[in-house]
Amino acid sequence: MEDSQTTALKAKDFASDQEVRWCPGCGDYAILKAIQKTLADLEVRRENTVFVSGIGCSSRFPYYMATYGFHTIHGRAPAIATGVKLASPELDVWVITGDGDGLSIGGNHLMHTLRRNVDLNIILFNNETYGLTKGQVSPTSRKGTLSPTTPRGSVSNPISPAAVALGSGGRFVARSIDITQAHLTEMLKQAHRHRGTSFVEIFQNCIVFNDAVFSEFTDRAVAPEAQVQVEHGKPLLFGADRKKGLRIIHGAWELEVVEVGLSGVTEDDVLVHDETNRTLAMLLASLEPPEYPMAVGVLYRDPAPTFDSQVLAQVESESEGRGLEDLLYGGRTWTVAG
Amino acid sequence: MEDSQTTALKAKDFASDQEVRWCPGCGDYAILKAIQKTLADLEVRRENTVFVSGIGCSSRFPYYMATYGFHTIHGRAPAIATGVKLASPELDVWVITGDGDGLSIGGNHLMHTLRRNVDLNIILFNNETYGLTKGQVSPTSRKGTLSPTTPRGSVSNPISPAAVALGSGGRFVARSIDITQAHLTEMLKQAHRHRGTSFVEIFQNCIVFNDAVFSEFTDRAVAPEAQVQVEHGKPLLFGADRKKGLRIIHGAWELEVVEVGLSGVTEDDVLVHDETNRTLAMLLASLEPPEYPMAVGVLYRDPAPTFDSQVLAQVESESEGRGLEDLLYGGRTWTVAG
Amino acid sequence: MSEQGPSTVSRSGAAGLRGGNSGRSREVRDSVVVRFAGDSGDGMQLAGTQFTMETALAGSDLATFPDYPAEIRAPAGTTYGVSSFQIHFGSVDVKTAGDELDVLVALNPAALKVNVSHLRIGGTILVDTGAFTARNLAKADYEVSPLEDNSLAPYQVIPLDISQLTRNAVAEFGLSAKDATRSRNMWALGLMLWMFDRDKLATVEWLGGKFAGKEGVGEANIASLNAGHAFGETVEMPASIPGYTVSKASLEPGLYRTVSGTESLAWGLVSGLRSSGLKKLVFASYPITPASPLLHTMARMKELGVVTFQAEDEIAAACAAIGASYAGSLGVTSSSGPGIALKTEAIGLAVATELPLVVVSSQRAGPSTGMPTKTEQADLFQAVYGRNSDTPVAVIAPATPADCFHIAREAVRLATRYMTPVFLLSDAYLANAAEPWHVPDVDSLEEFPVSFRTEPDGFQPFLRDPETLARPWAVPGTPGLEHRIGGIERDVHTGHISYDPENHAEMTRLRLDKIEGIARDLPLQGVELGEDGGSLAVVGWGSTYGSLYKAVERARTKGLDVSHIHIRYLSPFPRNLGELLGRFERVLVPELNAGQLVTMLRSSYLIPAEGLNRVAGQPFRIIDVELAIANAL
Amino acid sequence: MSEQGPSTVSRSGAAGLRGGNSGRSREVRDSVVVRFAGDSGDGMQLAGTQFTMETALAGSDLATFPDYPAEIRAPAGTTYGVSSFQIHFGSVDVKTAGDELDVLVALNPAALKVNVSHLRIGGTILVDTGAFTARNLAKADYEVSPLEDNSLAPYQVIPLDISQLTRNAVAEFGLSAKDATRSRNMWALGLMLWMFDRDKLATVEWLGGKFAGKEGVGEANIASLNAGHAFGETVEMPASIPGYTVSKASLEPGLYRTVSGTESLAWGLVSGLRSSGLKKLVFASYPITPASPLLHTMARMKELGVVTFQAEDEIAAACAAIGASYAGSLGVTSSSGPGIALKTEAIGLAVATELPLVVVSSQRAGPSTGMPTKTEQADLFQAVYGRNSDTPVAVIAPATPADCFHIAREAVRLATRYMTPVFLLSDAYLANAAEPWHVPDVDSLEEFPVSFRTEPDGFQPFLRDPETLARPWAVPGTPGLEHRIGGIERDVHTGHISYDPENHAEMTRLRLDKIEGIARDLPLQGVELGEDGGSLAVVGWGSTYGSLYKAVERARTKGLDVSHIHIRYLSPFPRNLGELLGRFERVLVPELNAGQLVTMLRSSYLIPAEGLNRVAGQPFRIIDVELAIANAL
Ligand SMILES: Cc1ncc(C[n+]2csc(CCOP(=O)(O)OP(=O)(O)O)c2C)c(N)n1
Ligand SMILES: Cc1ncc(C[n+]2csc(CCOP(=O)(O)OP(=O)(O)O)c2C)c(N)n1
Ligand code: SF4
Ligand code: SF4
Ligand SMILES: [Mg+2]
Ligand SMILES: [Mg+2]
Repeated sequence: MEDSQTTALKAKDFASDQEVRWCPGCGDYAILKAIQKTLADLEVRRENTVFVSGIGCSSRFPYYMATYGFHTIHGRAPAIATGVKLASPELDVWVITGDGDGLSIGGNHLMHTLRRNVDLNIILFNNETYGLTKGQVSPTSRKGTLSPTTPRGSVSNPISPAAVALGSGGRFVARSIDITQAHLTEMLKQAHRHRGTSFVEIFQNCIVFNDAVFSEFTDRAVAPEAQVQVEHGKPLLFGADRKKGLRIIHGAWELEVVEVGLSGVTEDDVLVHDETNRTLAMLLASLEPPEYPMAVGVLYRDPAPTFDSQVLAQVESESEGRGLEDLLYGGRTWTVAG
Repeated sequence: MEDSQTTALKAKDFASDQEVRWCPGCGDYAILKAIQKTLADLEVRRENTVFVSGIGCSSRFPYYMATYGFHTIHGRAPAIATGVKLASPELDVWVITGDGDGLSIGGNHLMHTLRRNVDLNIILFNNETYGLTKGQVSPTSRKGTLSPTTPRGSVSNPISPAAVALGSGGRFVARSIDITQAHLTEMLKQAHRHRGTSFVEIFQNCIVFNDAVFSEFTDRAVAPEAQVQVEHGKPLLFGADRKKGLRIIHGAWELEVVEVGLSGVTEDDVLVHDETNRTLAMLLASLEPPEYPMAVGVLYRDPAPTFDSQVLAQVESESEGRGLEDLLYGGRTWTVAG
Repeated sequence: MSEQGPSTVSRSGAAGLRGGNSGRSREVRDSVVVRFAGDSGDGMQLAGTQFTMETALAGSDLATFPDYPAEIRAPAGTTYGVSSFQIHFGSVDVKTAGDELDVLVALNPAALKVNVSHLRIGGTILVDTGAFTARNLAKADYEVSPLEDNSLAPYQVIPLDISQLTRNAVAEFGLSAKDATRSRNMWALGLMLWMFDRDKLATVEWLGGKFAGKEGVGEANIASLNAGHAFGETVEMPASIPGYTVSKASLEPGLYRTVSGTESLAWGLVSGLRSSGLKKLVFASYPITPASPLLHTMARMKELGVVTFQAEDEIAAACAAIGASYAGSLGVTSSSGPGIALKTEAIGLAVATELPLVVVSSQRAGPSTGMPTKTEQADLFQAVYGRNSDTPVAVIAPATPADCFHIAREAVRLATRYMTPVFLLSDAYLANAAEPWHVPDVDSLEEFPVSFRTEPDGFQPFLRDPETLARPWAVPGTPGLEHRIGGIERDVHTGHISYDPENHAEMTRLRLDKIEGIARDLPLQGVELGEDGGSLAVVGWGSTYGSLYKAVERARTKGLDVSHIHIRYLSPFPRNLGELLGRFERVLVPELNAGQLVTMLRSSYLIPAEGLNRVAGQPFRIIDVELAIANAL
Repeated sequence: MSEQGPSTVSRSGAAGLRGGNSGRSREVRDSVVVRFAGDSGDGMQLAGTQFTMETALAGSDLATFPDYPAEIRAPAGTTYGVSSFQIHFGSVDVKTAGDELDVLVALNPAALKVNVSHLRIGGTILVDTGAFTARNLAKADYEVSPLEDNSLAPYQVIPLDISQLTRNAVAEFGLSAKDATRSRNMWALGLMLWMFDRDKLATVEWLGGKFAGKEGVGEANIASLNAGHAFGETVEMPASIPGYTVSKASLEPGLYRTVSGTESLAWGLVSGLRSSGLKKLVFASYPITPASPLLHTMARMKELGVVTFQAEDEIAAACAAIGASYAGSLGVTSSSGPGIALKTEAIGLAVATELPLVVVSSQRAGPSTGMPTKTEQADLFQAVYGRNSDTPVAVIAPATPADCFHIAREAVRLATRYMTPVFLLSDAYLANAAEPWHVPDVDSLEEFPVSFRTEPDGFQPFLRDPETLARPWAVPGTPGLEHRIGGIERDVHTGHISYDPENHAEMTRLRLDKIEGIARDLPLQGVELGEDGGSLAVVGWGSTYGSLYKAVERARTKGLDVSHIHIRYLSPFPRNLGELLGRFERVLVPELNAGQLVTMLRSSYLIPAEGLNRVAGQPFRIIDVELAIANAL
């Protein structure tokens, strides 16, 4: 066991004594590093931090953290984490899940946790596959994906984790990438700062079963052109020289990519990101290369009272009420004389 | 048993011999009537029609139909119906569910069925409560709802069935009301005509546990002002004299209610419904009285290949392939001589 | 009379006087079974509850059982819309709601049709002739009115136009005819209170409160109650129908109240919470018949440290309860058969991670959806064996509504002391049945304080208490105890992932030993009635207690050598059970299932125990068990 | 030698000649156990499979078992990254992969460390000294190289720089040193093929095909295979290491192939589909170890009428299979413990609505997530008792990989003939283990055609076949048979909702009788080995077959009076089982669980059966069972 902390902790102080056992080259390593750094930067206390996960390569995560950790069952982490919060709202609870764990078997718990707005940080590692069970298609796998269960190609349409989170009423929805450490760490901090369910989708490379599925927009070479980093109040500009931008097609409900400077387009024509607008967030979440850049950053943020705080408020507001005696001895009783 | 049909059937020919046992005054009666009429109008054959339901007052539905019917278990009807379609794609399969059955315990199956686009007609009776279990809150119950499980008021945000269906990638999403027979019947016909998952949300009054929750927009008196019946290619007009309309707030991603004629607003300013635009459909689904009218009609329709047809295409395309013998006798075998 | 048969006494003045001013005689009865039956809308549950209250106050022992229609609100007048409330009360100790009816109150033809077969020959029927209209008769599929043909000849019928009598009684309050007639349940109640010489003050008072504000309604109800009572009091009653006297039961002195199993179970959980010293109980559930009432009751106990959570499904409910226990609260989850089935994977996680969890299973008739409102005892296998792998849990079951309090406390004690899931098996009967309960002095109840691990030195998440084999409860938020647990097999000390074969073998053994070890912590199995050895033991569990006890009691009064043993601890069994059963020549195991406890007893002790199995969605009738006993001897 | 000990023969010319041109002698062996071990990346499974192929072609009986690391792709050189493939082959009939190794091929230090303890004293170790670098030794936590200290003294070590020898062999193909070294698994294989006098043509041919197109790679692999073989052939081998001769096994004539349990189970299902005459099999599942390979295999059988569906979870998978059966296809669902737990509610629906359903449960070590890649037999209770209410199903279990074919056919036959869910209990061992299989003539297999109901006259959904008690299978799309079914209790004939107590009692009885009645349709329980009565019966089920058979065989050669009985039908039991077991003085029930079958036998037949229980995630070692037998007698 790690000893109670005294001085400020470094990233390594959040690493457990357990050997990390993901495949060499797995994107999970980078995420582990980012989260450990985030906790150190946030100066949280190990004993007040809990990582709850489901089942999957990604869900092995808690074993590698020097905090409290609960590796539960497939798809149920959000439900278990909800119980943790109802018992101890003061704890800092993180849920680690994958595209299979969180969206296939666990989709319903994810949806209802978001709708209730339980104060959790849910981090979904999206590698578009079931890594732990050796590479079957997941709900985020694209149509046509070849896998052991789809030898002739998947025929199902994928769902977008961020879109599902928004559709379920999520009030903090962000996106980042395993290999962009700085951005990822920033997103994790913002998620931690937000009260209520914070949902972060991380594009994570499964080097063994799904290598390079995201290279289209993650490869260093194409990244600047293929990603738009959204920020509240800032124009939706991207490209190496930030000359590309997103513009509303007026009248319609769509976005188009424009080149600032070309055919009279000025920066003012470029749409400014409003993270409190769910419709815009939905549109951004649906953008896909090659036609559009992939949107990363805080797509949506609009805090509201959390489920746990409201539930416990009802409890406390009554806590000066009746005791067990009042319950048992009160009401319609009678006495049999001795 | 009903005898095989010879001549065209009337609505009553789709009624089974079982006594209908909903509470007197329940909105389910009207829906039953509408569906029986729809099937008669569509001239479908009883033996090719299957009703699959979960558990709930609404899910008692199949017992009252003279077709094939399967009253299954809570929340699982879409999964069972998917199996029916994989076995017999030629069958006409209807799924009957409720806001609890379809969105609480069954939310994940609903989501994945929609994403896969299985060729089913899913009819969700939304009464914002758990009728059969005597009135607890459901995922569609509004915040503050008092119920046996929320004696001090529900603290969870509700979800909108239509919004969930759209968020899950549904390709036909419509809405209607138990008491508007003509409109309801029309929606059911359109749903039947659509290939792929057709999702219809019906506002249904639970007279015993949730009476009049929808009266705000269903009461005859206010209906014209409180409902907008959307139709593809037609302006989004409503109101007794159809002088009210919905207009885009330019630049923003929002709608506003305008009065045609007032302050220079003309009919041309009123937005024309485009049922192929998911973003618009999402916005329409999110409109709520009193500020906005409730949108009913086909919010979204954009057909795509169905799951069952694609799966079976893969099977057929191979069916001239190897036989069992090839499998067993082929490959690496050897013979032990006698 | 239901149990001892009538015993008329001389119309002595004393008896006469006790009968009030009417000077009419009263027959003395040891115990009586009355059923109020009418349409769902007729307020039969209300009349029944009030009669129960007055009866309790009059010092009788009693047992009640309501019977609702399966449909939410079936059409008026139909047979499947009939609602009834049965009460069995007496001076002797009453253990069941009774096999046969002595008096049936039938407020419409359907109520008569559905219930008359349960009336004993010679029993009394009170009918509201005003409700025997052509329409209502048709709805109940009566060709001719049973009041006209001879079909009711075997019974004493009291045909009164209660509807009209009620309207007359409330005329002054100017209610509509419909509203006026509404209070006929009170008229019938009034007459029944007179018939059994019960007081009506508590009811009058209660009606006043209930309808306070509702202009005239309260008064009208009180007026018709009084009218019904007066009707009996005056000479208007046919002399052939005497009043009855049921003298006080000899209950031990103390404070009493009537409790349903649901109430006493809820209170037992909260009382257990207090005795454990834990601050909070997180009750996570998903509505399902017949388990929902417990969730509803808990939802009203927020001030006692109870947080309720209506989850999206049973899996989430079980998981939330587990998460709460992990974080140091008492996690409780509750459901019925199909919902429990969904929880089994999560319960396996609680067994693997060794966290406390109380699982309340309210059994109902199955398989699958089955008959949700009907009772059954067929989920014992599910509780004991219904998980993948060798996954032992503790299983206990209350015997009566009042017993739920104690057994719920036991569930809390065992779950927290042994860091294990505990199944509490209730059923549809226990959930709804009620009986008087001798309210305990809560402060005198045994405490079983829980101590969280706080000392970092030498802490290992799976280092066990040598006595209980329980691992330490180390709660998130405790400095220095940061650790990881999970469903993958854990090292026997550190809890780290371990695929070591011998470690797995040892952990499997420890999990089994821990649960078996609980037996040392349980009371020895006693005998409810009869000797602790002999020709025949009738062995039961759960809500069949009353029927079995009474059946054995009757058999013994007939001189048969039979004992009643009722098992509350089903896994592990009390440590003396095998030896106790071994002292009987034959063992008969009546169960409301196809034979589950009997199977467990046979494999555990290799005794030729025989089952008496009834799977009809109803409690045993005493007589059925009595016959089985007679046949066995 | 693993089983009979060595028996050297005079270096007769004949034997010498059989040894090929080298003129070296060969020792004769009845059976040998070889394990190829190396890093996950070293292609040990591949080498093993090829060795198996050549061995099969050489006419030996054999059994193989692969052992993968739990982690997806563990870091190279680590002990938990070691992958191995064990083969046991011989002239005598081979029933297990063998307790002890005769020969261990260790391509790196970690492989040696993990496996050496399984080598018998005096056994042979082939090590690639080229891989015993400081770095690799460190990764395997070796202070000093085991090749330098005396730790390997008890064994015959063949230390060869296989890496270098391989690079030399493939120099001509101009591969990078890294790529060149890759084919050292083929070099080792070549040497092993020589050592046991196996041919290498099939492998050469296969390599040609496999790497067709891949410039040079195929040739390189073939070259190093030949080099390894030649190395043995020539005098380069230390004389202390002779070649061996393992003469042909006397297998009955016919066409053979090696099959894993997964393959033969898949083929059995498809063969059953054909024998049933049904058009389509809908296989709905959700990935889970160790059940996924079956799903993958079925996904490649589309042309045989198989539709596979990867559902969103196990519940949806079970439900989709039920929906498919309802619509007239054969619904099959497959999973492992935790996933099966999730299916139990749906299976209850299939029991209630009486629809055919095959549930394949591939058992793994639990509870909860447990040890997913390790084998166990602890889900028998779950299959037999693991549902709410009295919800009987049929439960059967294959004994060997090849047996899966027949048992899968039985699952289809029983499910369709009796309109019931059938559990087929496989496990992690069966799923991966392989053995030679005498391929049957598919046309000669028994047919059990299904007939759908089509005649409307007199049709009632629950009117049963008097013989089987099965209800008619009336498929949507059939005119005139429109009807409704569901999970609420059904009228015994019409299937309409019925809350009638006696109807429920009758339906409960019928559901039980139907399943019990299956016993009439099952083969009588036979004895695998030994007399059908006597001092001791060793009774097992499932994948322990080989160890139990061999243990009994050995005990009998020692003159002990013991028989082996292996139960394939676990619910219902064969009708003569009780009487058969009754003829033995003692009954020993070895299981890879804490005692499940033994509990069922005790309750069913009241016999003092005793368990031999090992829960370590591994198959029984023959010796363990042998000792238990000795102790029991
Ligand atoms: C109830 C249950 N069903 C199935 C499994 C098998 N299983 C383990 S992880 C997994 C999918 C993991 O995919 P994902 O969540 O994307 O995690 P990844 O491995 O890709 O990080 C599955 C199907 C299980 N452990 N439990
Ligand atoms: C597994 C399971 N959990 C819970 C229940 C109890 N139950 C039956 S219906 C229902 C909710 C029904 O609500 P809804 O789908 O809205 O139907 P409604 O009655 O309102 O039409 C519940 C919780 C059940 N039958 N099965
Ligand atoms: S399988 Fe993929 S996701 Fe899993 S550890 Fe390996 S690389 Fe990472
Ligand atoms: S409870 Fe509500 S939904 Fe159910 S039948 Fe009655 S009125 Fe209809
Ligand atoms: Mg994944
Ligand atoms: Mg509802």
